[in-house]
Formats: sequence, C-alpha cells, structure tokens
Amino acid sequence: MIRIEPREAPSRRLTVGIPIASAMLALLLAAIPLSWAGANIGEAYQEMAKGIFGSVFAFTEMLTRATPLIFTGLAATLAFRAKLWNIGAEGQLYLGAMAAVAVGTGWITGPPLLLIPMILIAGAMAGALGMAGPAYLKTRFGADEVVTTLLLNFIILIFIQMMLEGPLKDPMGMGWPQSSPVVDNAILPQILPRMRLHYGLVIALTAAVIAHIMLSKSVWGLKLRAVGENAAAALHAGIGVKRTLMSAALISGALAGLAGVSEVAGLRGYLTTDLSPGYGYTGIVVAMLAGLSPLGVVLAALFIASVFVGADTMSRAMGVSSYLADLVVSMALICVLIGGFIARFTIKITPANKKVSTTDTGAA
Amino acid sequence: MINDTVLSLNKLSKRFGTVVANESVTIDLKRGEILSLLGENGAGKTTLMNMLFGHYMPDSGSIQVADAEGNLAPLSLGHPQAALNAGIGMVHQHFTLAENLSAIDNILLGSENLFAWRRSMDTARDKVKDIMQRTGLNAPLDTIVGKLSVGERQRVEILKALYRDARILVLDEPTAVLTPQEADTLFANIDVMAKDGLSVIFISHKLREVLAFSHRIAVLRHGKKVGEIATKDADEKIISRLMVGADTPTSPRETLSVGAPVLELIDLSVTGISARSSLEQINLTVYASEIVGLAGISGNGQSTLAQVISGLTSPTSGRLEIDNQPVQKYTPASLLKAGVGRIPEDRHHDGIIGAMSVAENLAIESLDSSDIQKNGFLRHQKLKLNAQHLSQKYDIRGPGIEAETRLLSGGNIQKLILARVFEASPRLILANQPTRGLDVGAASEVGKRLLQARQRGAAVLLISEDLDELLALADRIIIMHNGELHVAPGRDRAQIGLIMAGEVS
Amino acid sequence: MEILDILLSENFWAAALRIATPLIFGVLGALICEKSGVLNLGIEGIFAAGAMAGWMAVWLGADLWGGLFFAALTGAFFGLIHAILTVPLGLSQHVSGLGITMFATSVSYFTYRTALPQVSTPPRIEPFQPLDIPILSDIPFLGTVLFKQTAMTWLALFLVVLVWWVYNRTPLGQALRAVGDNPDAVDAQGLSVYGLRMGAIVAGSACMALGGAFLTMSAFDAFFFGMVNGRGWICIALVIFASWRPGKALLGALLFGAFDAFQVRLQTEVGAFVPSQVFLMAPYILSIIALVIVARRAEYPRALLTPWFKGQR
Amino acid sequence: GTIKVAGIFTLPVEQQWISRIHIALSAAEKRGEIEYVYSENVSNTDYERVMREYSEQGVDLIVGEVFGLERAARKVAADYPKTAYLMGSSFAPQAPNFSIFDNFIHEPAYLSGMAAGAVSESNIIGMVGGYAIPEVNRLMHAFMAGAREVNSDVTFLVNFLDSWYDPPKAKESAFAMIDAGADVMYAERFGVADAAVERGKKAIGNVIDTASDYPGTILASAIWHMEATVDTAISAVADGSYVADDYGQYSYMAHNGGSLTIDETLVPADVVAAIKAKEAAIRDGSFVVTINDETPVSDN
Ligand SMILES: Nc1ncnc2c1ncn2[C@@H]1O[C@H](COP(=O)(O)OP(=O)(O)OP(=O)(O)O)[C@@H](O)[C@H]1O
Ligand SMILES: Nc1ncnc2c1ncn2[C@@H]1O[C@H](COP(=O)(O)OP(=O)(O)OP(=O)(O)O)[C@@H](O)[C@H]1O
Ligand SMILES: [Mg+2]
Ligand SMILES: [Mg+2]
Repeated sequence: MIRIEPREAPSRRLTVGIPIASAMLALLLAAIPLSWAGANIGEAYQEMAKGIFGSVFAFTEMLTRATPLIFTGLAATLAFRAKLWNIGAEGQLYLGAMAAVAVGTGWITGPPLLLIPMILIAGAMAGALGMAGPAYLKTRFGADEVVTTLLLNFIILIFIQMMLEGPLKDPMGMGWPQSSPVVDNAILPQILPRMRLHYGLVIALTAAVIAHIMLSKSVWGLKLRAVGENAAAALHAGIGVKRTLMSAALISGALAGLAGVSEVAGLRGYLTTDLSPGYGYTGIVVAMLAGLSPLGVVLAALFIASVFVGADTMSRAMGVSSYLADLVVSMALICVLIGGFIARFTIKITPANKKVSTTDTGAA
Repeated sequence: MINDTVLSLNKLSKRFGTVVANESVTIDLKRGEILSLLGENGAGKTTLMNMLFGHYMPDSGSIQVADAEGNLAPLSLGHPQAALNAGIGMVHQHFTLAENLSAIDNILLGSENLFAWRRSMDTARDKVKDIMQRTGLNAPLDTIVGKLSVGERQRVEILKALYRDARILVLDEPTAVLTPQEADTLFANIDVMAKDGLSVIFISHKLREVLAFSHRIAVLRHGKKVGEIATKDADEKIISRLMVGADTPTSPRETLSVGAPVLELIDLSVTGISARSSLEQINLTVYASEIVGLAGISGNGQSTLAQVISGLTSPTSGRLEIDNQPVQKYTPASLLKAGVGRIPEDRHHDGIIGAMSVAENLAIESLDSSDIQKNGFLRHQKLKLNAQHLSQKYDIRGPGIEAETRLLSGGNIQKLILARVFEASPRLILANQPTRGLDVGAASEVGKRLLQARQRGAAVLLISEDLDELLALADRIIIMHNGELHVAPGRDRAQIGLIMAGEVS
Repeated sequence: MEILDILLSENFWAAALRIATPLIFGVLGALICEKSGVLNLGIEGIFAAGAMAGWMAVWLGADLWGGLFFAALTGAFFGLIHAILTVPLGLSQHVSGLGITMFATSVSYFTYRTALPQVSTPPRIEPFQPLDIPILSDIPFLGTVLFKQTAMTWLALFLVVLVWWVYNRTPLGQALRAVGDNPDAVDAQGLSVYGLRMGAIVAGSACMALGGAFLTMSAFDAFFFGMVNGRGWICIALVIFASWRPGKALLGALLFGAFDAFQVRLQTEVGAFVPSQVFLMAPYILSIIALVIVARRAEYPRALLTPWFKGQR
Repeated sequence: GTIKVAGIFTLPVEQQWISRIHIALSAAEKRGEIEYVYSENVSNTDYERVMREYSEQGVDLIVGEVFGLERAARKVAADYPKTAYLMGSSFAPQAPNFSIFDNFIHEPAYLSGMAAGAVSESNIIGMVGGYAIPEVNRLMHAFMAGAREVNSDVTFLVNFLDSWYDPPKAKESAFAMIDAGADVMYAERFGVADAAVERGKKAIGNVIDTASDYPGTILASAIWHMEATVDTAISAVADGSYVADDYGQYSYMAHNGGSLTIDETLVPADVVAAIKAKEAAIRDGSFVVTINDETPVSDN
C-alpha cells in the first residue's frame, strides 16, 4: 500500500537539491538511447556541455532559445494562476508575429524608437485579441478554454498561411508563402556582434520582473490569485470575477504575442508558418516547472533551452539522430516533475493487507 | 446479550504533521448499543472513525471487530474493504456519493463483482426495498443523486451502509443538514435497528439529540479521550464541561427598542432553480437593532433570498431597499458598498480562499480602501498589522497570519469571516447558517458577536435550520416555506415545525 | 446543387467513416481517461507511438493483429507513465500530458530513425484491406459506406458499443463513472481509486494508440514523421463535444470526418474562388461553434483535473 | 584529406525532395569522395545555429535548403567565407561562396503530362499538392501543359493539403478526386498513388521513382537527380574552384538532372514515341518548357 504524505517542512537542501539531482538523473538516462545508437557516452556528455557553455556562441544560442520560452512561460503562468487553461500560446504567438510584420514591414517609417515600441504594442494587442475570444466564450457560454484555445492554434496557423499567400505575401518572395521582411528600423538589435542574441531577451526579463511585481504586490495580482484559487469566494467578496479573468486572458495573450514579435523582429526578420517549433506548448511546461512563479519561469526557460541546445549539438557531434534532443528534454521534464514531487512529499510504502497485531506498535 | 463487545479500539494514535489528532484512544462498543462521540471541532472524532473505517492508517494501536459469531478478531488496518467486510458501515461527515449515479447505483457501488458482464439488479433492488421498509428510510432509488435533497442524500448514505449488512454503523454528524423533524425520524429508525442488534457510533454537536437518543457518551478533547458517561447520568452542563474543559458562556440578550428600517424587501420575486425555491412577492422589513430569524427546511427559498441580498442573483420583479435606498445593481460589490455584511452558508466554498493567507482573506472585501492599497499596490505592512490586530481581537487561532487559510480549523475560519464582516460595521448582517458544523464553544462565539452587532444598532437577518439557535438569538422569527414567508405564531417549537413542513399556514 | 450531390454520394460517407476511424479510437480513449477524472494530453504523442509501434511490429514480421496488439501495448506503456505521474503522485495533468506527448513522440522518432538510419523511401507493409463482405456490400448505399471498410473500422465501431456497454451496464462502468465524479465515494465503498483511475488511463491510452496504428496499418502502409498532424488534439475537443458519451463521441468523430471529407471535395469544386485554407479551417471552426452550443449542457466529470490522495483531506 | 560535407534538412530524409539530395550525397560518400554528416528535421528556428555549428566545425561544403530563412543563411555564408554553401533557394547566388539550386524538373513533368493526357479516358486528371509554392506550381503547370498538348479536352482538379507530410490525408484527397471522375492522378505527395492503386486508376510519379511500389499504376514519373548538382559542387570544392553560382541548370534534362521513366506496358506505343521525340527536342533545346509559378486551380 502506497501512502503519500506531505513533508512537514521541506528543507532548503531538498527543495534546491532534488530538482538539480533529478535534472542530472535525466541526463544520465540519456545514456540509454545514446548507447543504443552506439555513441561514446563520455564524449557525448562533453559535447553536450560544450553545446551549452563551450563558447560565447553556444551560450548566446542557448539564451536565444530561452527568450521565446520566457514569454510563453509567463503567458501560461498568468493565465494558469487565474485557472484559465490557456493552451493557445502557440496561436497567440503567431498572431503577435503577424501583427509585427503587418505593422513593421514598411508602410510606416520612422526611427527605431518609434517603430520598435509600435510593433511590440501591435503584437501584444494581437496576442491579447487571440485570447480574448476563448475568454469571452468561457465567461459568456462556459465553453471550455482548453479546447477552444487548442483548436484556435490550428485555425490561426491556417489563417496565417492564408495571409502569407494573400495580403501579407512578400512581393519579392518568389512566390513563397512568407511575409515581407521587417524593416531595419523595427528590428530588435543584437546584443553582441555576430551573435543571434537580441534585445528580445531583455524585454522578456523585464516582463518577468513586472509580472512578478504585479502578481505579488498589486491589488490586481491578489484579485487574480483569488479568482484562480476560489472563484466563488472571490465573487462573493465583491471581486469582478469575469473582469479579472478577462484581464488575465488579455495579458496572457499579450505575452504570447510578444514572443512572436521577439522571434520575428529579433531573429527571423519575416514571418513564415514555421516560426515556432512549439514554443507555445513548451511554455506550459516551463510555467509548471517554475511552479507558476514569474521569476521561476526565467530559470525554467534557461533549463529547457540548455537541455535542448546541448542535446541537439551533442547529437550532431556524435552522429546520433537529432530526435535525441527532444527525447532528452522530455525525459528531463518527467524527472524534474517527479523530483519536485519528492521534495514536497514523502512516499511511504507499507505491505498490503498487513494484519496488525493487538499490541500498541501497529504500523509505521 | 447487550454485553457482547462487538468493537474495540485499542490505544489508537494518529498525527498529521505536528497536529496530534488522536492520542492513545481506547473505546469499546457493545452489541445494540448507541454510543455518541462528542468533542469540539478538531477534537479528533472524524479521524478516529476514519481509522476504524480504513481511510487513515493509525500511527499505532489496533482494532478488533466481532465476526458474525461474535468472536473478536483483529481488523486489517488501512483498508476500507476490510472494514466493510467486517460489517462496519460508515456515514461520512461529508457525503461520499457519486452525484452522477442514481441512488441505487451508489448503494450497490463496490458490492458487485467488478468484472461481471452485466448487473443483476433485481435481487439487489428487492433487498434495498426491504431495508427501506424495515427502517423507514426512504429515498427515490432511480433518481440521480445530484438531484436529491440533502435529507434524501443522507438517507442514501445510511442505506449504503445497511445494504452491506453493517453490524456496526458509524454516523458522523448525520443531522448537521437535517431539519429537526427529519432528525427525529432518523433517530427513531436507528433506535429500532439498535433494538435489532445494530451497534451505532454517532457523532454530533447537538447535545439535545445526544441526550435523547444515545445510551452512552464518550468525549474527546485535543485527541484524547477525556471521559465516558452513561447518558442517563449526563446533562448538557456536564457534557459541555467535559468537552471544553470549562462552562460555555451564554450571552445575555438585552431588550432593545428597534430603530429605523434597514432592509426592506418589496414585492420581491425571483425565479430559483426549482419552483419550490423561487420567491413569490416577498415582503419583509428588518429594523436596526433587531435580529430577525428566518426558519425553514433547506430548499424552500432561503438560499435564493440570501443570494439576492448578497448580490449574486437579481430579482425578476420587485425590489430591495437598504436604508430606504433602492438597490440599483445586484452585484456583491455594490451590496457590500451599500453596507451589507455577509456570513455565507458554505464558508469553505464562498467564505474564504483557502490557498491564500489569513491576512489576505481578512482584507479581501476591502481591497479598494486606501488602508490596504496605494495606487493599485498592496500596502503589505498595513495588511499585516491589520491582520495581527484582528486575529487578536477575534481570537483567530492557527499557524499564523501568513499561513494558508485552509489550514485553520472550521471554527477559526468562521471567526475570520466574522472579523471581516464586523470590522466593516455593516448596516445589515446576513448570517446564513452561521453555526453549522461548529462546536458549542465556537457557536456561542458567533451568537455573542451577532448580539453585539445588534447592540451597536445593526440589523441582522439570521437564516438557520437550528430552531434552538433561532429561539435563543432572534427577536422575531419568520418561517419560509415554498418560497413564501409566514410569521411565527409564537415561540412554540412544535407549532413552528409544522409551518416549516407546510402543514399549517 | 453539386453540394447536394456530394452529400448524397456513398463514396463521401465512406470517406467520412474512414477519416473518422482514428478519431473514434482517440476520442474513446480520451473519454475513458477523462471519465475517470484524468485529462490525458499525451494523446498526440500516443498516437505517434501507436502508429510507429504497430507499423514497426508488422514490418519486423508480426501479423497485422499482432501489430495492433503491440501498438496497444505501447500506448498502455505511455499511459502507465501518465497514470503514475497523475494518480498516485497527483502531478499536474496538463504538464504530465504534454510531457507524455513530447516523450512518446520523440521516443518513436528516435527509435524509428535509429532502427532505420539509411532509408530514402519509407518501407511499406501490407496493411489491412477493405473487407468486401460478400452479400452485405452489395446493399445499395450502406454496402459501400459500411461493408467496404477495413477490419479496424469495424473494431472501432465495436469498441464504441463495448465502451457504451461497460459504462452503462456493468459494475465496473459504475465504479469508473463514480471515480470521475467523487473519488471519496469509491474509496468509501472499498474500491481502489488509484486502481480504477490508473486502469482507465492505461486502457484509454491503449485505445488511443490503436487510433495511431490505424494511420500506418490501414489508412496508409508506412510510417512518416509528423503524420499524426494534430489528430490527437482534435479528439480532446471531440470528447467535450460528446459530453463524455460514447454514442455522441461516435457522432462527433463522424461529423468531423464528414466535414473533412466535404472540404476536400468542395475544394476541388470551388478552389479557384476561395482560398484552400478556408476549407481547412472549417472543421475546427465548426468544432468551436458546436462546443459553444453544447457547452452549457456538458456534464463534466466533476473530479476532472483534481488529484486525490488516500488518507488526506 | 577527403572533403567534409554536411547536409542540413528541414524535413526527414525520407521526404521525396530531401531524399534526392541525401541519396546523391550518400553515393558520393560511398565512393569515398566525401565524409558526409547530416541533420534532419531541423526547424527553421534552429537552422541558422546548425549552419553556424557545422561552419565552426570546419565542414567544407554545406548542402541544404533555405527557403524559409534566406537572409539568415546569407549572413552565415558571409561570416564563413571559407566554407562552401549549396542551398535550395529561390533567390540569386551570393558571392563568394553561396550557391543555389532548385528542383527544376518541369521538363520531365511536361513529358509525364503527355502520358497522362493521352491515357485519361474520363478526360479528368486529379492533382494533389503539398503547398502552393513555386516548386510545386511550376511542375504542375508544366504537367498540365503537357497533358493539354496531347488532349485538348482534358480538365484538371487541383487540391492542396497545406502539409508536406500527411499520406492518409493525401490519400483521402485523391479518393475525393477519383470519386469526382478523375482517372489519372498526379502524385505530387506520398499517398496519392496508393489511392489510385486501391481504385484501379493510374498515377504519375514525381521526383522519385515509385513504379515498383505501385505495379501497374504509375504511367510515368518525372525524376529529379541531384547527382549532377552535388558532384559538380564537390569537385569544385575539391579543386578549389568553388564560386557562388546558380546550380539550377544541373536539374535540367540536359545535365541529366531530370529524367522521365515511362511504363511502356501502360502507355500506348504512339504516345511513347511522341514523348521520346519531345524529350529529344527538349534536350537539344528546340523545345523550351515554360516556367509558370502561379498557383494552379481546378478547371470548372
Ligand atoms: N488528512 C488530514 N491531514 C492533516 N490534518 C488532519 C487531517 N485530518 C484531520 N486533520 C486534523 O486532525 C485534527 C482532528 O480532526 P477531525 O476531523 O478528526 O476533528 P473532528 O473532531 O471530527 O472535528 P469536527 O467536529 O470539526 O468534525 C484537526 O486538527 C484536523 O485539522
Ligand atoms: N490539514 C492540516 N494541515 C496542517 N495543519 C492543520 C491542518 N488542519 C488543521 N491544522 C492545524 O491544526 C490546528 C488545530 O486544528 P483544529 O481543527 O483541531 O482546531 P481547534 O483547536 O479544534 O479549533 P476550532 O474549535 O475552532 O475548530 C489548527 O489551528 C490548524 O492550524
Ligand atoms: Mg476545528
Ligand atoms: Mg468531524
């Protein structure tokens, strides 16, 4: 018989040590697929470390990949805090990117100080709009937002495809379904020369700090948490539940939209339908790993990005199928989840159907 | 025959973290005996029974149960299945019914071979009908439980236990949600079954029924058994003293002259979830310095009325006036602003946000006040000071003001809500079942606070199913039946009970 | 005019049923999991794993039914991981599910690529063939629609009946329904909440994997990366549309299949005037509209998403 | 030593298009001319990083496709002038080291169209494509032109999946067209020919030769060969003469970059003869197949 009991007071050693230990365990588990594919294990881990810390380039690449994850992780965090299950960050990301190219590809000209805020605002608004629909359907009709946001991801992606073959199509694109490039003045500048890392990271970190302050220090944050934890009681206490939910939805969508702006204006330059390899979904994982804490999102995003970039580079160096990277990320996720659990609970196993004697010392 | 021991709990102990819920509790139960288990909220009654039934694993101790021949044998701990097989039936404090199944499906759940291809309902139905006939516990068997009233659900719970041929029946606060009449019928039934050889342990906070129906009383305090007494030797005073360790204070009720009208319901109609709970042209006035008691069997429109006064539902016609000002918008926020303080019926569900701190819960109805916030940001220091002050003033005990509220005991949660309501000095207090499930100490605290508010000049509308409480606190008693109001003819329990049941109007 | 012709043609309905078949498996699997109180977002990955495992088994020499069995087993394995994470450990069902999707997908792809590193065309197997049931398939309309499907479509239809029977006619079904509504009710009657929930997730996941296997063993005869293409997610939507009822689940899957079959046909008709994406979007948009219409009446398993721990309150 | 070549593909190497490059490079590796490594299914987001990683590693030649990230790829090429890049691209080459190619097999596509047009009895031909992009459109147009040349009554049904890789869906699309009367299917995607086999119709192959997988079904296939392109680039890298160039021409029939296979048991002899004659005309330059990148639509 298995019993799960909360730890009385999880020690600091445990709360910090166990997640690290479980991440390590995940990396050790990667040895199984590696050895099956016939790679030299020791060398593989070296290559993996090199892929993350081996050079300034590697490190900035890791940060570059973490940037959109911070945004989508924050998007999930804010929505989930209000128990609004936004699975649609992927679609909202694309809406943000689409707004950025709709505004930033030439018909408005101006200095970067004007254009960059403009595309950021446009992208945030588009993302917010993408979440407003599901939030409205939920508050008005009770339509489950997991489903509506999930389905909207498909609809939005197809819609973007349509736009890219229609009004947004790059006239210079030789017929390819891609948008015109973002003008130079709207591009998020690079942080280091010759590296892809761009100021999207700075915006993402700023957003994380603001989200942290808003959640823990503002009245709005308190309302949001109240609605998320117990909507009935929040309503009873005079909090505008629908309004709070809607504001959480809009901000969540806006953050996902910013991920799209950052990717398109910081990295790719123009919009295609393969802008995101599932950042919206990974953002959910990031948020939950972070325990729905905005500052934790930064760490979780860095962790996921490191594992992915490291494993991806390693797979290339070792000549192992590059699907290894996703495999290692998912194993890391599962291990960290279990590890986080062990930090909070103890698992007691007592033999089933034990007959307890009539003495006082029955069971443990 | 009556001396046969059918159950013996030996030195059972259980801790939850730092909370000692039970410490070396030893209790015996005889065949055909009705034992009542008393104690304050959190004394460990439910925990003890949960160990008996296998929900909880004791830290130490053992349990012996008599088999069909009457021989005591050790019970395998930690397995509800083992308890069921040993003939123990338990009616839990909170319903353990699947609301999406019919009553009979709930009764049969787990009793059939799980992997049978089909169900053989006929014999089972006959057996249930037989039990219903013998005990008088009737419930519509084919109705989905979600559609049953609380009284019906309670009966289904008991039928569930009896269907499994329980020889020992545990009832954890079975009457907390029943009307006096329903409770009386239930106990009459149980009495019959006890005479048939059924042994019963029942837990209750209502001393009147304990004294009327049990044979023996065991009292727990802070997890320990502090006394055992034959019912015939006991009275309310003795038991209270055993439970609390001191006498419970009774608040004196001064006669006051009433003030101006505070709450006026004028031709108020609301369409409720059922015809019975809809309100038809209600007229009622509650004056300052007055407690109006609203009696009635639950489901007759009290909740609908409470919802309107809380701002959760808008009337379909008619209106509500507070201090002669018609209410414009029916939202909780606007009624709060109009000076209505609410003690909600379901305190865990509507009253607090369990995952948030005590300090935050104390402030949650006054978020717009500049005491709490500045420019949209919380003033944490003020929040803390305010919480410290209130916990002291209202004696809210628990792991501290920064701890999650769900960790507080039921009585302390109610104190938190009282603190929040009374500190806002509301003109009108809507107290909906404010003492449900509270022990005598906690309940008397609520009564004291309501009387204090009346003293201060507030109007109080007290909705309760506990007639004793209404009789003790209210200046006037109004009875609700079928969505209509009736003025109580006097303070006669029987007369009021008849109107509640709709037999006199 | 032409639209009517399409809707009345037997080939159209045969196509609708064919397209619906993997969805039927998937939506039944999701239904089994969710009715016990656990959301399984691992479905998209379990589809991929089922597609890969079933195909791989046959390619390595198993017969078709052996392949199906192996696919179901693979689904059950990933289901078991999800079950352990979400039931006794009570971890977030969303995250665990998305994790399973990542894990099952990457395990399948990695396995496929490592086992077959040097292929330039995907190896093929001999898939299930349409059963031409002698006399029945000559019935005018139904003959084509029903009696020329592969054995897997029949299996899917059979599963609908089986699941309906279990939930409405057997003690196990009652227990499974109860555990998704109020686990305490099940626990108090001496049944194992953990056992029922984990069993349901494992069985439901096995069922999902069959949906994946249909793609490689009936709809097609080879495995491709990315061939699941969102079909799993659709099932998550369909199960709500179906209000967690097997009969409605079949109806929902058929409707979706019909939308899809219809858009393919309409696209060739009026593709010149309307962008093809409009047709591709239609099934999703219609799903949302359908959801909004049924949302008020949907009876959620009350305990969905809420973990339950023994001996805790 | 040997030349190090890296392939970077945005899709798995089974994909028709990618497989042609992969096969040509694998063959060169077998011959011992190169050391070959590859990364498949690299998302466009990661593509630039992978390019840089290989470039950093000192790979001599990088082959891939940069349709989704032209700018970034060109930036990388500028940063690593010593590395040779040979990329599928719709734009011009970029000096000194960034060459381009594309699958210009419109010529054999035209010839395969002739076979389809002649064989169709219902005079309805179905075409199922992935995305309506130039690579696909130009082959479809050439195919249609070829069919119309031999059969002026023929009409076309066109459908796009908006997916590169969903064989069950492609098969359903093809079924729908067959239901609408098509008796020859232009199989731009995996899955289409399967539908034709199941319904006893004919199909035209594209890019790869699948005739043996669908016996009695494939009338003709327009095949793409990357050997000419890849081998030219490899030898240029080997002798140090590599410069930015447009390698598109190496996919033309004149360089054996495109070819036609035809099943003479399924196509009437006179049609085969006409096709052969046309092929000769294309090879000697007396007939030029027009390139049309517009999105094709169904005839109605
Ligand atoms: N599962 C649990 N986890 C932690 N603490 C628990 C648990 N169950 C009970 N407790 C604690 O054990 C103590 C005894 O609780 P119990 O429910 O047995 O009291 P009770 O006598 O039944 O009270 P009431 O009259 O309010 O029903 C309380 O402090 C309670 O908070
Ligand atoms: N589930 C729990 N986990 C941790 N601590 C708990 C839990 N339940 C109760 N406690 C703590 O145990 C203390 C005792 O709770 P208990 O329910 O016994 O209160 P009490 O003293 O009986 O008060 P009251 O009479 O007002 O109900 C509470 O103050 C609470 O902080
Ligand atoms: Mg208590
Ligand atoms: Mg109790």
